[in-house]
Amino acid sequence: MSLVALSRKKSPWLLHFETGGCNGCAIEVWACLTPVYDVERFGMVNTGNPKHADVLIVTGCVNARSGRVLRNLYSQMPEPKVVIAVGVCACTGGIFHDSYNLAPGADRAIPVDIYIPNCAARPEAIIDSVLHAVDLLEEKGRSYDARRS
Amino acid sequence: MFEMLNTILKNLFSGPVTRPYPAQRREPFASTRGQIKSVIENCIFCMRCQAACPANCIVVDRKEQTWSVDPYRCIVCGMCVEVCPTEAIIMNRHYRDPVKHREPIVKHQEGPIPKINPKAKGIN
Amino acid sequence: MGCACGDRPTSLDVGGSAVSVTAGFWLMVLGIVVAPLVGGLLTGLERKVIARFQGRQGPPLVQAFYDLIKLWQKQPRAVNRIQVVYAYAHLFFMIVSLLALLLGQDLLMILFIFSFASVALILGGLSVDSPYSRIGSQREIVQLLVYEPILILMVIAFYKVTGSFMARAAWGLGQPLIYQIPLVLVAFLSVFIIKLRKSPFDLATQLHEPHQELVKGIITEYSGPHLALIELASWYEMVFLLGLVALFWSTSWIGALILAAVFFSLLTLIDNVTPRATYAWMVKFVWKVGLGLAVVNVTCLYLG
Amino acid sequence: MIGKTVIPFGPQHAVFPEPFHWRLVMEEERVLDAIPGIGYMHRGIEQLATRMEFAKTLFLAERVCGICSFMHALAYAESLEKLMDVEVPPRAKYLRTIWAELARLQSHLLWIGLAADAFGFESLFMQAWRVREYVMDMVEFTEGGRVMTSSVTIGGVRRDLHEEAIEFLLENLDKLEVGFEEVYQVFTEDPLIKHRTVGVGILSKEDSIRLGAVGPTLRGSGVAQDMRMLGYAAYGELEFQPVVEDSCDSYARMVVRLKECFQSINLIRQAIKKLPDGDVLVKVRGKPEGEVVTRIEQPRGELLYYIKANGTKSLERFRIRTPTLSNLPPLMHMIKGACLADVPVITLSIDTCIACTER
Repeated sequence: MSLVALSRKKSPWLLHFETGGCNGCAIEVWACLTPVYDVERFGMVNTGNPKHADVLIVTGCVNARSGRVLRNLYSQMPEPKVVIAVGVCACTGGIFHDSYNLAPGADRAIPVDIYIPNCAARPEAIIDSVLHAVDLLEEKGRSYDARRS
Repeated sequence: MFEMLNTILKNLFSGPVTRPYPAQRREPFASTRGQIKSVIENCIFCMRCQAACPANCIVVDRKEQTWSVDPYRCIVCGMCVEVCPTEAIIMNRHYRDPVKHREPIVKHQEGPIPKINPKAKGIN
Repeated sequence: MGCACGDRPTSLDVGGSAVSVTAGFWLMVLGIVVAPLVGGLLTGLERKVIARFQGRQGPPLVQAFYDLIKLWQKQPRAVNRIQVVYAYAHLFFMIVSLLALLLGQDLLMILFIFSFASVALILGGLSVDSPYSRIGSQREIVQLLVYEPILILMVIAFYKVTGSFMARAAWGLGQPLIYQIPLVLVAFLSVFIIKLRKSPFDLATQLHEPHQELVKGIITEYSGPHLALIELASWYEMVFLLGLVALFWSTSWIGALILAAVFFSLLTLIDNVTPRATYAWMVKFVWKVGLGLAVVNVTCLYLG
Repeated sequence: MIGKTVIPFGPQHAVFPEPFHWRLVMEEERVLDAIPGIGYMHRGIEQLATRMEFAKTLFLAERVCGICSFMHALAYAESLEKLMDVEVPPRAKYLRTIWAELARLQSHLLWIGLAADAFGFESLFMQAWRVREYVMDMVEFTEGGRVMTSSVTIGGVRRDLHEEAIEFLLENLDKLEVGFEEVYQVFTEDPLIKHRTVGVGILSKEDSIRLGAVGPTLRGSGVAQDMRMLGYAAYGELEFQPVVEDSCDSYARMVVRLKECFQSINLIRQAIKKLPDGDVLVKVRGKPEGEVVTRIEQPRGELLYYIKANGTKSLERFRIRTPTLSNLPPLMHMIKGACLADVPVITLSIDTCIACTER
């Protein structure tokens, strides 16, 4: 594996956006950063800035207002990028799917690459998805390089 | 300041508490709610689970003899397991894995609908 | 380690003439190639140690290099062109100040070039229309005002002891500078923390720590390869500052290394035991304690 | 240098995990005015509840907020039990108390971490969340889920505590107390934290009553009001006193929360000691009718549920007033004139939960 591909796999920087669920998944994402789960083992740091991020983690259901912010954040991230929808609300809307102001799932607003079910998603599942995401990043990085050259 | 110094030095020498997750998996607790599984052979298509589900993720079709669940809408509350008279839905302890494409799970039952006496379990 | 004392070539005439041309060439190569390697490893080590302080396992030691290569390969997206120019200027001046230190040049000039590097970063932050970046730049300006007097006093003390502004004058001393200007060294610790953006003075920006009030402050609007330039410059900066520290014990290899290591571990420790201070508190503290110590030391030199 | 600047603080921001938007009108580093922008988390829960069956609404109520999900479920169950005249078995009441206090503990520890984060104190944040994992283990072991516990139901609780679980609880409580003691020491004695919090965000006793503050915000201003004194669940049979501090600043509110953690540990121990035997669930029949108001002490303060039912399978009106909503006017009062660096500190000192507020 080339050094570039390896680096892409080893350094997924994270941007977390809570679009408007109940916070349950959001705190589990934060729990992943803390000593017991520690995703920094895989080179993941929480940047809090879309311009530095590689992985966008979306938790919660998307309404019109937060969807606009979500699209903004997604478009500000430089290529290659991966989106993870954490929890049933971000996947399909979960228990709120019937509500009058929600889009059923984050994939109505932006393209989603990985879905994590469960309410709330467990930290272990989030780590699993990060491991999927780095493979996808490398894959997307290759196709991005091909487009650029 | 010195209290924190004490704490971080203790952490440094006692080693990390990080669970080496993908390499070593901790067995989930006995009561953990992970995901629902259908034992379709036991299903009598009484539709109770469909009625009890708060997220409307279970669809039971008596005519076609299919039982389907959208796991990406299921909130793992365990109501369907509680109301099922024939133990056709069970809760296991393992969470669902992340996926790239989400699809509902559809189970089809072959043959006639079994005659299981719901009283055997005692419905709440 | 690319510090001034350690790379002393044999042809050097103590305190007098400049480094010979070939030796100078090799020193420059050493500075440009080895310094970022050392800086990157130190950054990785620091992140690892911080993780252990917090009871975490932490990233691999070479994580900083992974980050840099990945950033370099990301899609280049600049808000405007001038921003990119400032990023390059920041890196360029940082390298030049490190090289000038390695070659034992005039300390006043070195510090001026070093300030140039900071100014380039500030201008880059001000050149974009982002409030976070602007406030970050304003804070960086305040920081510049706070630590500059200490650096100047350090140079004055240096001149008083060695009789020259040239950094290489320190290499020929009979006893280390630290014996005569210890308080200046202590004052320099605050400059060290401010420049490396560590707690309690991580006001303008922070490269790796996730949570702060200004998102990323001054570097908010940089992304991809341009961020990589700033990251690389921060590695040169770390080596440069450690080189300045090593100047205080320039008579022996081991002393210089020990001094640099002590500074590095103090930095990591202080970063982890203190919360972020407000900038008003920083001005008060650094001027009262840091500047006070430096002034006392310089006054003693002149009187005694 | 620069005149008035408007700083958008959020909706996506590293300090808050939630999308909350402040438009801060700044002059240099001082906040002249703060305009909150909300609506990023609105899910239409109150309307959704009028279309759902009342038994399913329990799960909806639980998902109002992920941090205090247990409290919402408890408040909903208590309200419906009042409406339908159900007497909950004593063992269920004690279990509810234990789990409510566990929820309070995890919420307070989470807040301690976020507050440390607002000071830029990363290692304390990590330490607080590391200690919090003990609580999460207890919650998962006894209730089956880390965040969404789904353990309360109308008429009792859905799970029982067996011997093994009680042992696990007691064992982990000891570990938690040792770990938390360290965090407490750092928080109350660190000079820089004191510098950042003492005298920042003053809310006088009169102001706090006038502006309608609740929970630790109110108790930090010297008013001893705690909804647990009403004696819902088993609180009437346990011994405790509301924690009150009277220095009226961010430091006071912080200390109130820290001391409440010890109080919660103590309450859980008391409840385990007194835990009666018997059933944990009674059968509930019929449909609710009438209206009811329930007040519950959430980690953030007083939670008010208003429910109106008309004898059909869904509720007619479902109204929640969450503590953060009550605490927003005091927050706006405090934030004016503060430094930019103090904005996260002051905002976090009331422990905002936007998911609750916007529902």
